[in-house]
Amino acid sequence: MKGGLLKRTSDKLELMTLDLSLAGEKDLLEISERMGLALSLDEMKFIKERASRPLTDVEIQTFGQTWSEHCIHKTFKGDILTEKGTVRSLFKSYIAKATKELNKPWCVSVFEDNAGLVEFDKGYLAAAKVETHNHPSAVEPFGGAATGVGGVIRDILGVWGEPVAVTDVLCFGPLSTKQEELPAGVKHPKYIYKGVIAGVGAYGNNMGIPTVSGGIFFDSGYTGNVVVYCGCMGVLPGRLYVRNTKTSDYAVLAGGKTGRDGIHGVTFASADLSEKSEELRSAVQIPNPVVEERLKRATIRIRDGALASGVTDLGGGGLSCATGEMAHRSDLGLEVELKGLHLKEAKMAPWEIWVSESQERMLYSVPEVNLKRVLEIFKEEEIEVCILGKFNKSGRLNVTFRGEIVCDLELKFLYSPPKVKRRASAFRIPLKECKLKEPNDLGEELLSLLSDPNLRSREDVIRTYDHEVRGCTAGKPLQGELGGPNDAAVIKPLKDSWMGLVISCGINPFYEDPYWMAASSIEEAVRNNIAVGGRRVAVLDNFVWGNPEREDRMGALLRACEACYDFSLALDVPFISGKDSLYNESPLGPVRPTLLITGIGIMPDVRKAVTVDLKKNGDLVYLIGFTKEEMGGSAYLRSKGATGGSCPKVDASMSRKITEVLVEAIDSGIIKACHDLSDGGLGLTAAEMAIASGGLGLTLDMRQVLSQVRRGDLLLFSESTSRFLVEVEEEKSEYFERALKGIALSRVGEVTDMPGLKLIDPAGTESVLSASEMRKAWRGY
Amino acid sequence: MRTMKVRIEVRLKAGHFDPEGDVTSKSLRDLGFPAGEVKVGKVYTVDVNAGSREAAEKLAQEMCRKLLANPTKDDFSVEVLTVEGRATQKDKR
Amino acid sequence: MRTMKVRIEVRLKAGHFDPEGDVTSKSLRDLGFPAGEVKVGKVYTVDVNAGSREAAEKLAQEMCRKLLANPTKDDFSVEVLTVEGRATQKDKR
Amino acid sequence: MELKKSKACVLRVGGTNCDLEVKVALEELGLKTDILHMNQLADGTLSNYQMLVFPGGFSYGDYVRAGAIWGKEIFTKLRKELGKFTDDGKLVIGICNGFQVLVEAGLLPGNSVAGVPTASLANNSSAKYECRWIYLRVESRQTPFARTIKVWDTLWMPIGHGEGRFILPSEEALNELVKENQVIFRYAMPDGRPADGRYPHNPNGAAYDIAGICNKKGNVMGMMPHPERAFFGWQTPSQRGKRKARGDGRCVFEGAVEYIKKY
Ligand SMILES: Nc1ncnc2c1ncn2[C@@H]1O[C@H](COP(=O)(O)OP(=O)(O)O)[C@@H](O)[C@H]1O
Ligand SMILES: [Mg+2]
Repeated sequence: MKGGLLKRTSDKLELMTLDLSLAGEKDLLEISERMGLALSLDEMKFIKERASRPLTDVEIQTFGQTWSEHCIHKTFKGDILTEKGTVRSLFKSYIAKATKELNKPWCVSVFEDNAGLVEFDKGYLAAAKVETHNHPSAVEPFGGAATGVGGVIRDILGVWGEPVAVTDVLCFGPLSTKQEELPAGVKHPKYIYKGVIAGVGAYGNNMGIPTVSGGIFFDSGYTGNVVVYCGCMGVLPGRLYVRNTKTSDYAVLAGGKTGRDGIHGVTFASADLSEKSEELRSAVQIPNPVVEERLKRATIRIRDGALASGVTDLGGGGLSCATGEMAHRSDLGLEVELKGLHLKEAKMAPWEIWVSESQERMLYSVPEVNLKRVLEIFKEEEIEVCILGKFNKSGRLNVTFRGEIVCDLELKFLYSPPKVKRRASAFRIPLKECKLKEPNDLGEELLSLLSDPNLRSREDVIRTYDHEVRGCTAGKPLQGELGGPNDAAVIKPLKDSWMGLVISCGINPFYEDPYWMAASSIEEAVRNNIAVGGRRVAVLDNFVWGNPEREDRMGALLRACEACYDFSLALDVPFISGKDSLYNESPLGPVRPTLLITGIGIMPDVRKAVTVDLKKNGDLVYLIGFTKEEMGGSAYLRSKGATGGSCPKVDASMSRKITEVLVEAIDSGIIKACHDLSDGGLGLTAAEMAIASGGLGLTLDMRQVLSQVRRGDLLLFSESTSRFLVEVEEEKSEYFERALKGIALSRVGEVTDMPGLKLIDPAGTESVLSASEMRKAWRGY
Repeated sequence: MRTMKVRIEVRLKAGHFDPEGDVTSKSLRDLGFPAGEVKVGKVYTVDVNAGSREAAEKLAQEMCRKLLANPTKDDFSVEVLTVEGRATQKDKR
Repeated sequence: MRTMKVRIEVRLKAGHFDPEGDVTSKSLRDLGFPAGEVKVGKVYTVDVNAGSREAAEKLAQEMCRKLLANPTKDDFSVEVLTVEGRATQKDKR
Repeated sequence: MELKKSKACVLRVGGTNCDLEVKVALEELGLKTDILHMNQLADGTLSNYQMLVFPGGFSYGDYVRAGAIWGKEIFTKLRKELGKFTDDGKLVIGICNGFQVLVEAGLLPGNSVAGVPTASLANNSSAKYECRWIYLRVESRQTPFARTIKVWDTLWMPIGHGEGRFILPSEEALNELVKENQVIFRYAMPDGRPADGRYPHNPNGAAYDIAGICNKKGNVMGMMPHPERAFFGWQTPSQRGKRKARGDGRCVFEGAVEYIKKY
């Protein structure tokens, strides 16, 4: 680097000043690299051109943090150059656009605050947010996953919500991976799996928030890049939702101490994983859920007393992002003195304090009249607190450390980064025919699918999560006396209302075409929600993708976003929040592109929630929906190691019709049990219903299934969307059939008192699987 | 091949904040003890089958790297114990 | 009065069932290690203010009785460490 | 004492997290309930209450041992007052972490806040946290908390803990506990027979399938299962129970309320 460029300017502080005007292109890149900024040359030049004086390291770090992919979502907001022209902002052109067009009056705050907010009941709002914590979990599985949960819980606290449920969707490499196949720096999937699950459980359990819903997937596309989605839902009285920071309000920081842990988490999250990440141990965050539990109490007390004018969590970027954001969103400025901060280590440089991502911290803006009371509350809850400074009208972020100025930036400049440009190639997948030999024993096939790593029971994980704490879990992850898998969790968050919050998810990373992958994920999230009785569903999108600077990854992302717009509109489900995690690359290549859709619905009476277990001998079993030969990416095909075929597509108008009548049927009480069809198709759904039921079973006559498909295995394992298997009382069947007029409906069998599943294949051959052998295959005992 | 006992100690690297140590320290002071900083770690006593003391030690280190410790946040130390339980060799990293 | 470091080890009494040790042993074998029985315990390194080595040791024992060990299931041992971290005295019970 | 004039106190510290559910349950039965942080307790505060609850959670992160740190804090700060409270025959219940706390404080199965535990809730024999619904067999009605139920009744409730394996230092100690009718709940098979150590019916490996015990006098009880999570019918995992008004855990609180009325 050129001499004179970097100077130590203070004799008291560890503070460096960089005169960017002296820096050439090479220097700029070197600065970005050495300071861990992850800024591109364009961005560095942009800063250089606009800075009228040498910048301190604190200031440059602030740019690095604020302009990171994690904090500002630059790819989603940037220009995408395609063959057909430029797309200006994926976010505005697809995700937010659908919501805007749907224009639902019950969407109270979308894409704005730390979490999406929708109306709930009796003046209460429901808040929802889902995050990813992939990079930290790859390096330190326990701490990474735990702090992922902790972080998303703080997002709910950051909209004044009382957290009521946690969700986790996890994708790992196959547990059977051979150690020798792993490049240096990539940890074995088993090690990651154990750590991540223990971490998720530990945080939720310790904080007393039930972990109620999620999913686990295994695929070699995740061996180098583990995917950890953590979600949190909360409720709050609408009238107490304040976001109105004013001049002269105090900026109050409360919670855990600030340390070197988690320095550069965001730039770390926005960079590829490599062997070097082992050394990035400062990016490791140590979870301390007990502090967050106290922080939660204090936050709710401050909310209930209407004592603060604003709140936000400290997540990516630490103080540097939270303070700027809070001031900027209210068009204010802020003066900060760092001296009073509680530190874990004595000798931290100002920039380290400023960008530290130490966990369990929240920032509040507090009017002077309430300051004393707020401090008392923190004291009672045994929380360390520091008055950082005061908001003002300056529009600047002014930071001093022991009186010396370390940062003085105009917020407008900080919050108008240069737009990034990304190129996207057109996405094409070669249409391949899928050739599969017809098996002779469907029962055998079903049993082997039941024990497939991607389909088998998750009981051994679910039971390590407390899903009952708070006493509000009306619909559980394992339902029925024998613990069958439920489609969605139902929470009853308010004491004086029967209204339930219905939480579901949809995720289909194995469908090769990103468009239909996204479409079916949205439809699945809705379908799962409806299956238990949910309605008025809002959705959250969480993209996990590879390096967006690569045209092919970008092309696929674009295609998935197109489907998000199309199907949000067509299925009438607005997006309310979401997040993207890009740059998931490892020496093994990019992550398998993965989109998680989380569905948040409501239901008027939790007592009417429908479950999967069969209820009464002699009831009729119907299949709702049409079965096509859609085997591409299906669990059955993958279990055979086969590829090709077309993946399931979504008929949106049919899907909407089905959900409408199904909700009505559930409300009128004629649906006794319901389970949606997803991975493993009709076969797996029927088997799971039998597994969940004590003393009862069902017959499934495949000859009755409405379909053009005639081959038994295809009929049984196709993953066509918009389908449900339901139990209906015989006396109500006429009424039911009338209600579903115009919808593909097949009466496929009935409930029997023989525990298990009787399959009748298209040729009329019967085979019987007992409940106990299916249970053994599915859950291992 | 003999069965040997190795003693493995895993603790947080210096510089990492130890929440458990912090809470324990406070509780000790509440009970009236003149206690300052507390750090908490784990000890494993593992029976291993190995040809020699050196081999046992190597195995134990490998166990730490693969399962018992995470190099990004933990330090570990290994000693091979004689049958009587006394230390004979020590290795730190 | 000086600040001294004491090292306290708390482990299950002999003969007590150690589920964590069992699971660890199994995981080690899964990973291909020739591991037999595993026992898991905790180590605390505590800074204490005491007039003498003996006093520090007494204090540490008292800490175990009052907080760190549960007599129904735990044994403990205490050593006073010099500033360099080397053992100088040992006490077992 | 008239129920309207009585009050229950649910105590909490950092990491406690089942306080609200217990309050909801008690107030549903007409007993006014305050949730108090240990920091909000002044001298004599306890005397305003007829019942004291140590709820579930992870007090102080369950560091050192589950319940140990809070247990010792009670010993140092609350010994006298709590001693008087129990001597007066007032009710104390510890649920899950609360049970661990009472054991660590020496209040169970012993009889005073001695600060030294005479039993232990060791880590589960599965070495995992376990959240599941289990069956309980009512073994004795020695405590008011079991007064509204019958011996050998079967109750269905959830547990959620990593350290719940109840053990005693000796066979004699166990015999003594049984002889004195202090064993209130045992883990059972769905048909009501004792689980006899069988996993997952006995979810943690507790000696003699012990899930809940009381002191000699019966006014202090600790249990690992969560009756407050099985208070309403809609909280149960089976559809059959959903629309009913009550879950099996309700009786534990009803027993307490009955006792307070007569106190
Ligand atoms: N890909 C996306 N799709 C939908 N909403 C998004 C997306 N990315 C960000 N958002 C929304 O933008 C807001 C800010 O997001 P984020 O930066 O994740 O907040 P935080 O810093 O609190 O984690 C949130 O409301 C979030 O839901
Ligand atoms: Mg946030």
